[in-house]
Amino acid sequence: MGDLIYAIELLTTGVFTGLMYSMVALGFVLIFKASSVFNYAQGAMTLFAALTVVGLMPHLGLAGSLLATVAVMCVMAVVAERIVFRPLMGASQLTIFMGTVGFASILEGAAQIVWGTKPQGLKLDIPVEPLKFGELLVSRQDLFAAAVAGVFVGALVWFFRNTRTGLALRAIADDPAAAQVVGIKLRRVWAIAWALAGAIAIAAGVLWGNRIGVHFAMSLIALKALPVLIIGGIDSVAGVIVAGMIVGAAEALGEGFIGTYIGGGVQDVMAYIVALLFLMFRPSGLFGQSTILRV
Amino acid sequence: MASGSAPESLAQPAQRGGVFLSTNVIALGAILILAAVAPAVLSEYWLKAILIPTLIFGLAAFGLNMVTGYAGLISMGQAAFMAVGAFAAVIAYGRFGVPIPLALLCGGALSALIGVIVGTPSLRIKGLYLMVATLAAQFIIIWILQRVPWTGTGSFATLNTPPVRIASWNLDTTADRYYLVFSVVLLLTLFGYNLVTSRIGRAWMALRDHDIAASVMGISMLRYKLLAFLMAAFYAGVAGGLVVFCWTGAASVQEYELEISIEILGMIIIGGLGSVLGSYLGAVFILLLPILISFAMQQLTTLIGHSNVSAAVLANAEHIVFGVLVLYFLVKEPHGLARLWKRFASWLDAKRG
Amino acid sequence: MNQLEPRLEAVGPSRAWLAAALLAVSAAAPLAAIAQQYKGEIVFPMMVTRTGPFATAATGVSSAQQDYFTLLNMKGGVEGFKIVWEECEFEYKVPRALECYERHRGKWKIVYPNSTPVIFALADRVTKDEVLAINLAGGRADSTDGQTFPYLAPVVANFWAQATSTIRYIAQLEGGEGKLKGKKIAYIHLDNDYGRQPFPMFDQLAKQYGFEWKSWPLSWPALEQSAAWVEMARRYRADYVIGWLYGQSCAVPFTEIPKVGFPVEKYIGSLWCGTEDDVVAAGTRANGAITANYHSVGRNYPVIQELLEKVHKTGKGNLETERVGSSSYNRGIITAIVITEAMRNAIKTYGAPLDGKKMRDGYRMIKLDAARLKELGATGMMPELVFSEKYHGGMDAQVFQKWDGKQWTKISDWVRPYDDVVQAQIAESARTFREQTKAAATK
Amino acid sequence: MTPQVAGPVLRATGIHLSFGGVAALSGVDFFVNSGEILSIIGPNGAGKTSLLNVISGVFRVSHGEISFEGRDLARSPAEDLARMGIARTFQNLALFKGMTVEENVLVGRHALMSSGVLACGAWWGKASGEEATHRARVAEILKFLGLWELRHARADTLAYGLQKRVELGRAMAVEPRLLLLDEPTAGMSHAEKSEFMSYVLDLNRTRRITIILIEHDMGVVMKMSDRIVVLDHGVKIAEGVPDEIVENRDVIHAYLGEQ
Repeated sequence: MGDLIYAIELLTTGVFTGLMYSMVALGFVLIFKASSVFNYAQGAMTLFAALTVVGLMPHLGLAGSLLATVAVMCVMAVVAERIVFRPLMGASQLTIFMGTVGFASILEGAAQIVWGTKPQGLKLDIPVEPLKFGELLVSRQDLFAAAVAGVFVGALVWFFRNTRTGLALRAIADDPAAAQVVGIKLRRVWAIAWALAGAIAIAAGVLWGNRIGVHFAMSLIALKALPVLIIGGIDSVAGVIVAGMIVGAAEALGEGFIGTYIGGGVQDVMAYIVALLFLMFRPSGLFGQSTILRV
Repeated sequence: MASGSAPESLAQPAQRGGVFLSTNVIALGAILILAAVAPAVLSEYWLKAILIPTLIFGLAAFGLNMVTGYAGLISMGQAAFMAVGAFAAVIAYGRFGVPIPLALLCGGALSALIGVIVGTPSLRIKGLYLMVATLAAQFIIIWILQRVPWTGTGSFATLNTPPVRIASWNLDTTADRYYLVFSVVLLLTLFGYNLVTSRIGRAWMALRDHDIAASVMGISMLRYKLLAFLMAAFYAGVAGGLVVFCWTGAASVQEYELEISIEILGMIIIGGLGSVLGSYLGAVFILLLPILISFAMQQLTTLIGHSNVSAAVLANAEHIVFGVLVLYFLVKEPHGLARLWKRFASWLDAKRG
Repeated sequence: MNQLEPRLEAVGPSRAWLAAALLAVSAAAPLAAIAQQYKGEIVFPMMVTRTGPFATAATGVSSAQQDYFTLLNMKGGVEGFKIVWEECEFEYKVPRALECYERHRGKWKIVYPNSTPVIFALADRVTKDEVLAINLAGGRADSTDGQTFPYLAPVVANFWAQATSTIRYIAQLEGGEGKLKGKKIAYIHLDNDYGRQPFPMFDQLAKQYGFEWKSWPLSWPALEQSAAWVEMARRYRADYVIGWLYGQSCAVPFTEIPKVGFPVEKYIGSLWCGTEDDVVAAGTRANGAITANYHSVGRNYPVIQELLEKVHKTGKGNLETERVGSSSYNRGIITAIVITEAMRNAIKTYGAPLDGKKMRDGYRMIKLDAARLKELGATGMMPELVFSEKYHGGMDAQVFQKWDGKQWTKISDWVRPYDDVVQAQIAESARTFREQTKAAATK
Repeated sequence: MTPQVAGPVLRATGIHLSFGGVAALSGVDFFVNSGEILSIIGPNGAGKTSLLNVISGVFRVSHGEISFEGRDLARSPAEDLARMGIARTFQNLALFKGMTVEENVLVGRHALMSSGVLACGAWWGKASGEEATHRARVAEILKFLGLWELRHARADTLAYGLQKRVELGRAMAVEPRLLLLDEPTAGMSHAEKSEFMSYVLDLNRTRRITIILIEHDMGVVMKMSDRIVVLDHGVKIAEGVPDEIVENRDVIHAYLGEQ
């Protein structure tokens, strides 16, 4: 097959994969926007959500279990706010980060106790055969995932622009103290942010579950989201999507064209290399707000 | 020991007058004596499974504390630097017959060099961005270590160290290895303690607290930020070498994955940012707590009997207990165990004197 | 931060006490646990992984061993000695494994971590402490040479045997080694000791039979393989893909294979992707998946039946009954058989109590030939295993199996490795190992 | 202390500073005579702090020349400032919050100390000796400012006025020949102000330290300044001894215009 088709195929595969990363990254962005904290537990939340969905499916069916899981994640959000944020309010960023590490450990333990360590299949009934455009193959699964990601981002952008909570979140991100003065309830908003992050964890969990199955290692997917954050700009919802596609594309093309010459496996680091380049030349990411020095 | 503003308020007899020994001095003395006689009184298990790893990771944590705790630059690549040190050291010793002390230095030096490179973004970026930059370094370093055909053993990815010996000293007993670890750690801890209490440590803290004011005082961001990364990486590198020679006897990238970096970061956060003592307390906490918990669980199982309780549930419960304890201590003392100890010591001093 | 506070808070030592107490306890606990003594019994410490990414398969293996021990104990134990096992959870992490090893120091009979990284990390210690560390179908391939590695053993189908037997299987599918000429074999693998050991075998055989091969390394967790698959299938146009993955990465290919339109029957997984749990995650997409295995799965072997009858029916089972006969379960049983045979030999020769060295010798006396397997009711479930001082096992055939959506079914006979190639490599590798250690020792 | 150089120690000519098109300073010329106190006044946003920032190398001039004791200042980075003998305080407190009072002041000695990593770590001869001498000097400063009792207190635990004083001490520790003070008494009570200014005067009179002072309190300015420079919208509108300035129409207009 011609190099062009090959490149295009890599590109499409990559971009779609990248959108899946974006889904996970969105969770980070939300928490970060709300509390400028890096939530290490996002991966564990994804695992937790996916396991819950799969666990409940036999009893409630997909739709039912999704709804139930939303409820579960909301409870988790409140718990997170209570045991991580409220007690650590005002502590240093690093301390709160460590708090989320502890929380992740709790989630992973709980998830495995409740649902067991057995890997599960989570199959949305979408035909596996790819669509054929001439020589070019495009996976229906990926198309679907991309669509979901798109919807979520659209919804989130809208949420931040037009809802009171969304605006509150932005206000808090800008200046927590001031936000409190104007009577925004930090706790409530944080809980909401976590709940939203939970919802995203569900979506990401289901999509990834459909792709690679539901299994403990799922919590590791989160790591791939970090480069996406940097490239997109840690506080930009829209940026995350574009960044996701960039990362995905870079991975695929890197693997396909560079990897061949240095013995493959480039895919694993490509994301981070791209992220580093951005940090060097555009530290605030594609859409992030750059901070101005003040004396 | 160094004069100057002492971390965790080490000996301050002058203030109290007379020959009053502050709790810290007593504790320090006790620890040193115990550590020195440990092999005589403690079992293999204690040396191999508890003391040696705790000392080694404490050292790595102290290194990280210099860059993150003192200079205020988050780094998530400490494990990768350990890996560099581990491979460099074992290759220097195993393949080129470099004597162990020098091999350890080689490990530290190479790692330090890479540390400087990894540190360069810190001149432009801070906080989470720096965190991810160092995270990227973690992955890229490990990846390179995997890719470069290190081993003379063809298809293996792990490098086993040849029998460990320094000149005519054959380190075949655990005690020998413990003493090597202990002396290296003691040496580097003293060195680091002096460093962080000297003008250099002050320069780091100044940059951390107000970089512009610091530079107006004549502190070069370039030099001191990179120096912080260099020292952190050096300590990690030496620690990595110790891992190979005195603990696992093999260098393999799988032992230096990201989660180890996060554990080391956890050590200094739990133990206390910008505190020498905290680095080691944190290592104790992060390394020994899971073991302690698993012991408790083991006792529980033998108590209830294997059949009555699902071993799986217990194994997973360990995660929950660990997470809860981490949160508990963070909430109780956000400034870390070192601060906790300081309170305790001064409370005791007040009681005694 | 490292300063004295303006005024030291005199009160609030309670927290400090708590911290001190915690540290003290964490210090004291280990001693307490070592204390227990068992009389007239064989204390058998086990390293287990019941949590984390590898828990499921590992759990199957360890619980199956415990089932088998239970069965023997019901029948009066090994030569009259009951087996009492103690678990030590190590979460598949090397540091935790080392801690476990030290925690049960002096009590080990045979160390079976079921983890190649741990075997590499333990190599020095077990050799010094004279305790045999085994890793069925894993560990160091060259530890088949019992003289160079007196305290390591792959027991069955070492990595080089696995690799070559897989190539022989492909040759069979193609209709003879001659047909391999010009064929393209893509090798997608985890980039670690496990995934790399086949390299020299593929090189050698590629030279012999004129096929070409290429490596696609992946770093753990290897959950993202799409680009690699596009490349292998659409550009390299591989005739076969051999996959040496582990854990969840085993399920990923079955998402990618249909995407790139690669025939699933041309993808052959290693035996470490050969358990049920490795494919269920892929759901129906994994139907038709082919992997190797070093044993046969299922329940229709006397020993498994006996376990069902005596252990599970009586509620003494150590894991869910539906998993009995699964691949990981049978692996556990085979492990248990090997271990208990070693115990039996050791007791017969030296008498109780057992220690690492006696067990090692017992292991070297193992003679699981057709007759013995028949007695044990394991005929056809596992290959015959006969060990010696020189030979620690590993030169074994593989069977190949297909996943039908519910279970694995054998689709081949036992496929031998290319013994000469493997032997040569073992000799060569063992020699370099000896030289290196000797060279350094004299430096 | 420092030998008094005749004539201007610092001379600035045609200083332009602009952020992305917006001019903060345009064509400012002025000079400071050795040993005098020069006040820079002007309405908010006049560019006073910007001027201090370009002198201290925090901002880089767009163009223009600044020379201190004949050495080019405009193009030298902030890091060289201390070694040149210039120290400054900041408008908003810029203490090292995590460090003790003593350490804060010790940082001021940084440029005067020279022992490197190995020396500091190994703590051999030079490093320890150096540390001791400089600690002694810092002790003097702390006692002079009446901070000795608080030396072990964390800087951020002190009252505002004290923190300002620590910042002054940190600047003193540099042993500067030129001291830049950016609204040092802002937000102080009247008592605190006069106390603080007595320290400043003392520095100027007894230690002959040249001082550039930015100050809003006209009373203070008139009492202390030898000369005054008035800025408005980044342009120098007046310069002279206090009596001239109070007469100056533009100045009055600028201030009235502001109110």
